[in-house]
Amino acid sequence: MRYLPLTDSDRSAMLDVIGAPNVDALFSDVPEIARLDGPIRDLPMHASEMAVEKHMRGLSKKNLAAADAAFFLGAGAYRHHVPASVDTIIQRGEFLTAYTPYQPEIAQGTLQMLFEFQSQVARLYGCVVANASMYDGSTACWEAVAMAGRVTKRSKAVLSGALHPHYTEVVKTMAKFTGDTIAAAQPSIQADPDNAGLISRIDADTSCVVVQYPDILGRLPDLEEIAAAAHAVGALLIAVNTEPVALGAIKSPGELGADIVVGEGQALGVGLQFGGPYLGLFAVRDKKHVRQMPGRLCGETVDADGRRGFVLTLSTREQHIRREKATSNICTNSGLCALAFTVHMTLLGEKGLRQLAAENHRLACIAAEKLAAVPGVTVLNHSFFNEFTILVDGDARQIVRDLAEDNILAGVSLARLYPDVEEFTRGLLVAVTETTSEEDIETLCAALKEKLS
Amino acid sequence: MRYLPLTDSDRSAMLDVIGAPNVDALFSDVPEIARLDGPIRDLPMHASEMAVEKHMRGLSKKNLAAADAAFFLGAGAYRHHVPASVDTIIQRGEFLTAYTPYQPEIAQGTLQMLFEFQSQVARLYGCVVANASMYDGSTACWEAVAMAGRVTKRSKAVLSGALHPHYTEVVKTMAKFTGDTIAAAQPSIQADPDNAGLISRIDADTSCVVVQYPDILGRLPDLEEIAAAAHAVGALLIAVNTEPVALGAIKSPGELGADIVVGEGQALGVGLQFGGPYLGLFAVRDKKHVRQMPGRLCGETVDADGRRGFVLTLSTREQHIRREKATSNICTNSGLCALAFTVHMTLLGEKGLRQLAAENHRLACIAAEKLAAVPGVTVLNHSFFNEFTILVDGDARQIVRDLAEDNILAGVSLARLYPDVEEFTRGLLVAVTETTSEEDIETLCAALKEKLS
Amino acid sequence: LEEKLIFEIGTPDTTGVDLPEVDDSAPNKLGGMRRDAEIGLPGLSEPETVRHYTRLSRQNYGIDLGFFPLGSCTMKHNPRLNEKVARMPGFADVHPLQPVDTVQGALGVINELAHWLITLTGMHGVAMSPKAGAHGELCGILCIRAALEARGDARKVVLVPESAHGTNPATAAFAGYAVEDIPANSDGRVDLEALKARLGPDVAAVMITNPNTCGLFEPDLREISDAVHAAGGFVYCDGANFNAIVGRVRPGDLGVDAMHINLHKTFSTPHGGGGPGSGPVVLSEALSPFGPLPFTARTDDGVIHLVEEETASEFGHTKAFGRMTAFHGQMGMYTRALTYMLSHGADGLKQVSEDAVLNANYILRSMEDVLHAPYAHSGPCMHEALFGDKGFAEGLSTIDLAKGLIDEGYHPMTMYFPLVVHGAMLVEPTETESKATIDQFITAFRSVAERAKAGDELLKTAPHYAPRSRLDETLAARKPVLAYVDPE
Amino acid sequence: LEEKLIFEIGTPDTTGVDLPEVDDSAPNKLGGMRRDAEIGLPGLSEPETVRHYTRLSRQNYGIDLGFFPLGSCTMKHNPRLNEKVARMPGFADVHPLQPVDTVQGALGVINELAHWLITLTGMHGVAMSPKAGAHGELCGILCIRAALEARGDARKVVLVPESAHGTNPATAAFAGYAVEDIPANSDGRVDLEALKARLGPDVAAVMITNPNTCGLFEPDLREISDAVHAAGGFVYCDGANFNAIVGRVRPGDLGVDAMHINLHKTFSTPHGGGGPGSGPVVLSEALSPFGPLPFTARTDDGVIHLVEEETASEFGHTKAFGRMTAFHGQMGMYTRALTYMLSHGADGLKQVSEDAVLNANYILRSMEDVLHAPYAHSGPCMHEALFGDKGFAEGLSTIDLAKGLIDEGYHPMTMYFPLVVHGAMLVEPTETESKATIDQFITAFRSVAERAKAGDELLKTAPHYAPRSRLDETLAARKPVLAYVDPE
Repeated sequence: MRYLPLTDSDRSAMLDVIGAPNVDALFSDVPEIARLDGPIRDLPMHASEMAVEKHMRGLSKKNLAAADAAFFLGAGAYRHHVPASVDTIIQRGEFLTAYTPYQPEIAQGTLQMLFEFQSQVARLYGCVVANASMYDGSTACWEAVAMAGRVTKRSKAVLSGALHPHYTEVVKTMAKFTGDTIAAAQPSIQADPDNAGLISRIDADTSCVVVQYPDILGRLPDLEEIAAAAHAVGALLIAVNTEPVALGAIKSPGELGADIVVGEGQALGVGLQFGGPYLGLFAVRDKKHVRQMPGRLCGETVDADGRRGFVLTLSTREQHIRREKATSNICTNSGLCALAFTVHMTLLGEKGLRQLAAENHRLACIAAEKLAAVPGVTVLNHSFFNEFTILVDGDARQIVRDLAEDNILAGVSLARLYPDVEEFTRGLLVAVTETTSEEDIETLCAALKEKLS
Repeated sequence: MRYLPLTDSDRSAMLDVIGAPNVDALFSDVPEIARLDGPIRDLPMHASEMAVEKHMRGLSKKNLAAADAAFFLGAGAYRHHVPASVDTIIQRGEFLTAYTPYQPEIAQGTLQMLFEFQSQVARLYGCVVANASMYDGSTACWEAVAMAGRVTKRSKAVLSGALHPHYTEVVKTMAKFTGDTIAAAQPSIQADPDNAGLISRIDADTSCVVVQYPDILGRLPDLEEIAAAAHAVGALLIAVNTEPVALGAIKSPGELGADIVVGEGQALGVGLQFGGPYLGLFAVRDKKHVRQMPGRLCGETVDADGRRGFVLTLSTREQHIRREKATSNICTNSGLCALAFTVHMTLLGEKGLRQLAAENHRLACIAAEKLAAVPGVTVLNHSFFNEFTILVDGDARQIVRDLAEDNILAGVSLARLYPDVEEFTRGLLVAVTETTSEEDIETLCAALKEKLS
Repeated sequence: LEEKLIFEIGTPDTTGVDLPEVDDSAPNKLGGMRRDAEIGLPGLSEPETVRHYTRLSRQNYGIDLGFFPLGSCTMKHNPRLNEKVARMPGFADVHPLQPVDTVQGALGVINELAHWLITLTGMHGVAMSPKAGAHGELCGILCIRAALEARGDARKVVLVPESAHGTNPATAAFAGYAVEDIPANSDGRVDLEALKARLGPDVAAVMITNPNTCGLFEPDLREISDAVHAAGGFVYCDGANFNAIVGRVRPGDLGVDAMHINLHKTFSTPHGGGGPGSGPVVLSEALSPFGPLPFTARTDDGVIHLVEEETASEFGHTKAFGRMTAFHGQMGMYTRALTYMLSHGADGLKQVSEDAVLNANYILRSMEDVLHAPYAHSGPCMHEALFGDKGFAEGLSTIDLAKGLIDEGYHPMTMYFPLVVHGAMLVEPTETESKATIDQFITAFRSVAERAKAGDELLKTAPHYAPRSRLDETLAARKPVLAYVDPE
Repeated sequence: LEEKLIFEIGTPDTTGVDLPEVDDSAPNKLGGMRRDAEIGLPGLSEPETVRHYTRLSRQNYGIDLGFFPLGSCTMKHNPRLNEKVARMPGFADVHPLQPVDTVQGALGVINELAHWLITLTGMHGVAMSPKAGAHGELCGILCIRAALEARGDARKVVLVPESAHGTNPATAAFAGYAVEDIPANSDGRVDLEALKARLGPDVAAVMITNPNTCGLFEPDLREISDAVHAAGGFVYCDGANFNAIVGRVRPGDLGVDAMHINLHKTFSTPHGGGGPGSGPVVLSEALSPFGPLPFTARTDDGVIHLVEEETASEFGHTKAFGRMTAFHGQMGMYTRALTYMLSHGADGLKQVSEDAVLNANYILRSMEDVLHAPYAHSGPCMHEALFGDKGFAEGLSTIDLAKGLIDEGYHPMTMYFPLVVHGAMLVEPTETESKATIDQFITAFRSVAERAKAGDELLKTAPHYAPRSRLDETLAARKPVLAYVDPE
């Protein structure tokens, strides 16, 4: 067994020291009923690295990788080019095989990186403090709702209809158990976000209003208006962002008045990975809310010799200290994904992020224009960043499946996200990033033209 | 430019310190005739990482990778499974981006690794000292011939006909300029190596006899007999090995009397890489010959505090000290390939190497047996390790090309190696390693059966 | 060894990528939301970036550098094959919402991993999506609550042993339960009689860890399960310590209803400095119907299926309590864990737990004459050895010994956990350490323990040979500086 | 920080791979050569192996860790994209003797790289196969010898400036030539008149380095070339310093006949602790016919072709002097170098040389008041700045300053080369260092230089903060221990 260093003679020598006749004796506490007499059946025996690699490669090849297709999927997970040096750094054993930095004297690498990460996220979101990351955007969204409840001592959350349906579902699921009231709605299929409708649902019991920006249909709601309405009744505005690259082109949620900003950070550094692991981002605009935040926080301090150093701090909020009185049961962050995000963001810098955002938007505008010219296709959005909704004359879901056979991954059909809503059948979300070539756009348009004619 | 950290304001500030009006002024020594007025024409401008990666991926995809074929090529380059941890280690920046260890205090990583490498190679070859590696097997072979000349003060080298023709060609090329006499021959197409013929060419002027083991046709010559004949006239026996895995199954050249053992180390850790970079191995059986060896040597010593440490040593043999009196003009070794070899060898250990060799031989025996059963195919060899020669009823070269269209890389035709020798037309070298599946063997046999019927 | 922050070395005008210049005059569809204000994000060229993070990495300790005997955390070797596989384009470069026909291999990984998890634990179903151990705990408790609600049973109490991980009570509280402690007996195990006495119609579940956090197997678990079931409750088992028994004992055989499995502990996915984790939850037949979507379950023909919203009714999985996360969970961790399982096989995994337990007992017996080992009399430990600070000189505590170990070149063991032992030190060697490494560690551990007992004052200021000396955690909490602020 | 040798921690019975047990009774076709004796190769499990080599790596210094101002070695950033590309299966997993139809992309890389090299240097052809710079030198000199022999000209002398790299005279000697020095003038350049005076019918070639090893451009190279050509000889240019002029000056315009190009210097392939290198040789029209196989040449239609033995006559390349190595050369380096060239483009490469030269001049002018700069008066330097040890206190030399720099966190500059300057220190910053890094280096360099002038005795025992203190090189050479010997 290539991962097991003990030799049989080591084992005997160790048993001698222990004073046990054999290894079975060490398992003497296991009751008869649970003792197995050999390896568990129905499972294969050990295999060489070569054999395992071959097996896994076989499974890998049964998938259509995005690089081998004209690719237009988004809906909360975006494909961007990740510089090769990002992966080199996250594969350094010192980062990859480190533990949570509870012993800060020998974990300054992870800690300083987290401090840089928190600072980057806070600035990107227009906030003052960000935590050291959550599981992903959807769970961060729920944690924000729960936090708003703690801050406002109210228990009704008003969710925009244009919040990612998986996020809505996660919030509703968790709220079932905590007893919070979740006022959710379906998205309205219209060119502009329905701010008025959302604002009309806010009342004096509302703890928070949750708005996605850009929203699930790719539209850009004016958060300022919603923030004013929320603040007027003492509620918090929670802004949700699933595409951090957008913030290189559009105003930050914090600037626009959001109190808590959460989101998915996968777009930078992490990659698609079939949905996980991803990277939950969580930040607050007002320092006074820090002690109600969930998750790990890294803070600056000094060591006994006066040198700057970093530690995990304010852990009195956390489960390993406060147990049942913690702000969340979360015990993990998404450390390695946070590292990937931070390295990618450092390579970009403000200049690169703005260039990247501009390039995404430029290509998306081209795609929207060309798609609008395809007979049978209507572009819904008035505003968008790198993703927008089109309506097709037909069942978008079936069209997506058909085009996939020609290696065109045309987008995410609204019916995939909302299987029960008849009126969404024609809707298709189309995302365009810097990895999309103009040739890919032509390919999609040509295929739709043929399909819809 | 992502690799260039200077900003325009940095550049101005630095020019101010230098006292130059602009960068052009720093190139004032360049004569008018050689001054270019802008970027060199006929070359593209800079490109993003994404664009370059795409271009290179396009070129990569125009090749048939061995993993996507039934693969039987050898002839001096062998495909083995390299554990994933080997590549992880050679990509550590501290190894990858280090320089030649001329400052040993901050290069113990490279130096200790080289000491381990030298020790492994010496033991594998049955020698006492190995150097820190050469460019590849073919250049190591020439260096051995040159060294034999220095040791014996004679200038006639007798080359076995069954030495890899590229190696023979390299030796002959270099000897043209040094004035050494090279007695080469063509391989005799017969079941056993022609030891008698080789021995008959040895005479009192002979500095060395060069024998490949296993030889180019895959046969296993009895080196002991040749060693005795060479030593009888005061010549050295140089053994050449192109497949180090074989030495897990067969006696080492040193044991059998070879004075200098050289070879290609690519099979362990390095991979195929279309022929390079590879790894020249070079060892001597007698310590008294050390000071005539070419190339870098790493030796053990102590530091000022008495701790064990390693340094490059005996550099008075080398060009940077001795200039025109050096033992060789070689200035580089194949450091990173040596690291890959050593890590792979350490993972194998003696047990793993023997298992690997046994598995190679087992599969090769199966292949030989099954091929022998194909009408129109004759297996030439009496003895082999993991590669052998077959004779087909037809033009082996054309058969290789035809089978490649069905993703079968059937082997190396002798005509590819010896384009001018009519009688080799029917010969095909077939190599089988642990990466060859029994299914691959069936595929090859079936295709040959069809082709030859 | 001080490395500046990127905010101190980078500028917003520097970038390590090559992208087209922004054309501010180009028309846009940003609907008036275009950003004008500066963000304040520093950039570095690629050489500077690589060097900055490479240097930072060297201030970290990791398994690749040395022994990491953290109790309850199972810091084992992370095979690089796993990393290679996770990066295959068919896994790394696929979108979670691609048409299912284009991701059959990815779904195959999930199903194959689910098969392994169910078979290794002897359970009925598995909820794959939880993102980490604590998320899995929550998932398990929510399954229990959903099952109870489905039968109209509004139980309010969850019993948790006092030695439990902090996540256990936090999870139960988060799920709306009152948490009550169960005491331990003098052997370091759950007090069976006290537990039985507390059971009743208000008890929804017992959360138990087996092997427990004292490193001991709970031999009465089957009897506990039977009693809990008889009282109408469910048994949640914290799977953090599964590495001690994987391949040798199936929790299903002990009556467990739900257990999360930390793929990053037992199945070698890397800890990565604090995540990402992955915490699939195996479920008994009684709980399986309530597992959240996406869910993986075995059908009568023995085949395992991935059930999503749209196929829930097709597979009869209509009672799912909801969704815990977007998409399908931690695919990148699944590929790594499955690669590890296939590498070891059923025989190798059995050897894993045997060697892990052997190493722990070896440490226990090699240390008990110098360090107080409160449960050494209880028989063999499982995969971790527990010690206390009894006998230390006045003024020296577990943390001083821990920091002393740093100077010896080791990551310290887990400190002050479990809470039931004063100055607890929990040492988990795992199966991937050699006898030579463990022997060296024992020598160092004994030496530092002797110094702690002798009152060596140097320990109070340890570490002396680390990138930093002791850091002022009080200052950090009193005046929190949580983000970089530009100098005036 | 002492890490044992694998021979001290591994055993022949341990292995880090999983392969079938050997069946000694199986029939074999080894023809009586079967090995019986033990080889004596220790094995380690995978975790032990990874840890051993990871720990060893941390005793190394590399560009990823800090500034590496080695003159004449061009230690620049190694982009990780290059590494990624080299590992693409179509490059890494193809055999050199596959049918050419199955490796069109690989041949395409060679041809594309050849096109770049020829165009950047303004030459006619290129021999791709030399394995390193010195191998390339040999190739170039052999081309010259072959060209001379082809016209029946048996010239015997090669002229080499005294400041040349050691490989130059070694190469010329290896190729059978008598080597004669050319003196330098007081500006640090070749003495044109002395050179011209020595030319004659016995001179086969002049080997020259431009920019030269004093870091200065040889403005008279064109005149030298013309004189050498007029005398019937050839001009070999050592391309080690090409980074100073790449994209700005084409050696072909200066009359050079042959020049090797160190892909690991100018084109960013990693040094790897001493190799592998790659040294293609660009050739003038006069020498191109003699280049060894495989050879790459431009045909009249502008297309570049790879010529091998079997296609040599088809392309009229029948005068090739032979073959320098098996197979096609350093493919793995070609992919990296081409990736780098495409990344920079013609504009970026011009910026490369400009920034490299700018950085070097900045160091020269920032240091000349504290360190003796023998050619500072000669005008701007090129990509490296040269200093001497004049003014050091008695008993302190360049090596002490170098080792002092190690304690400041830097790899030392090149020491005692070129030979023409006493206690030479050759500093090459390259273009991939930031101004901030260079400023910090200058501060440290100045401080150590001041200490050397002031006679600080601590320098004599430096380094004090490295993994080792000064190593006893004399002992190593006097009693060579070149392989591990098992203890009795």
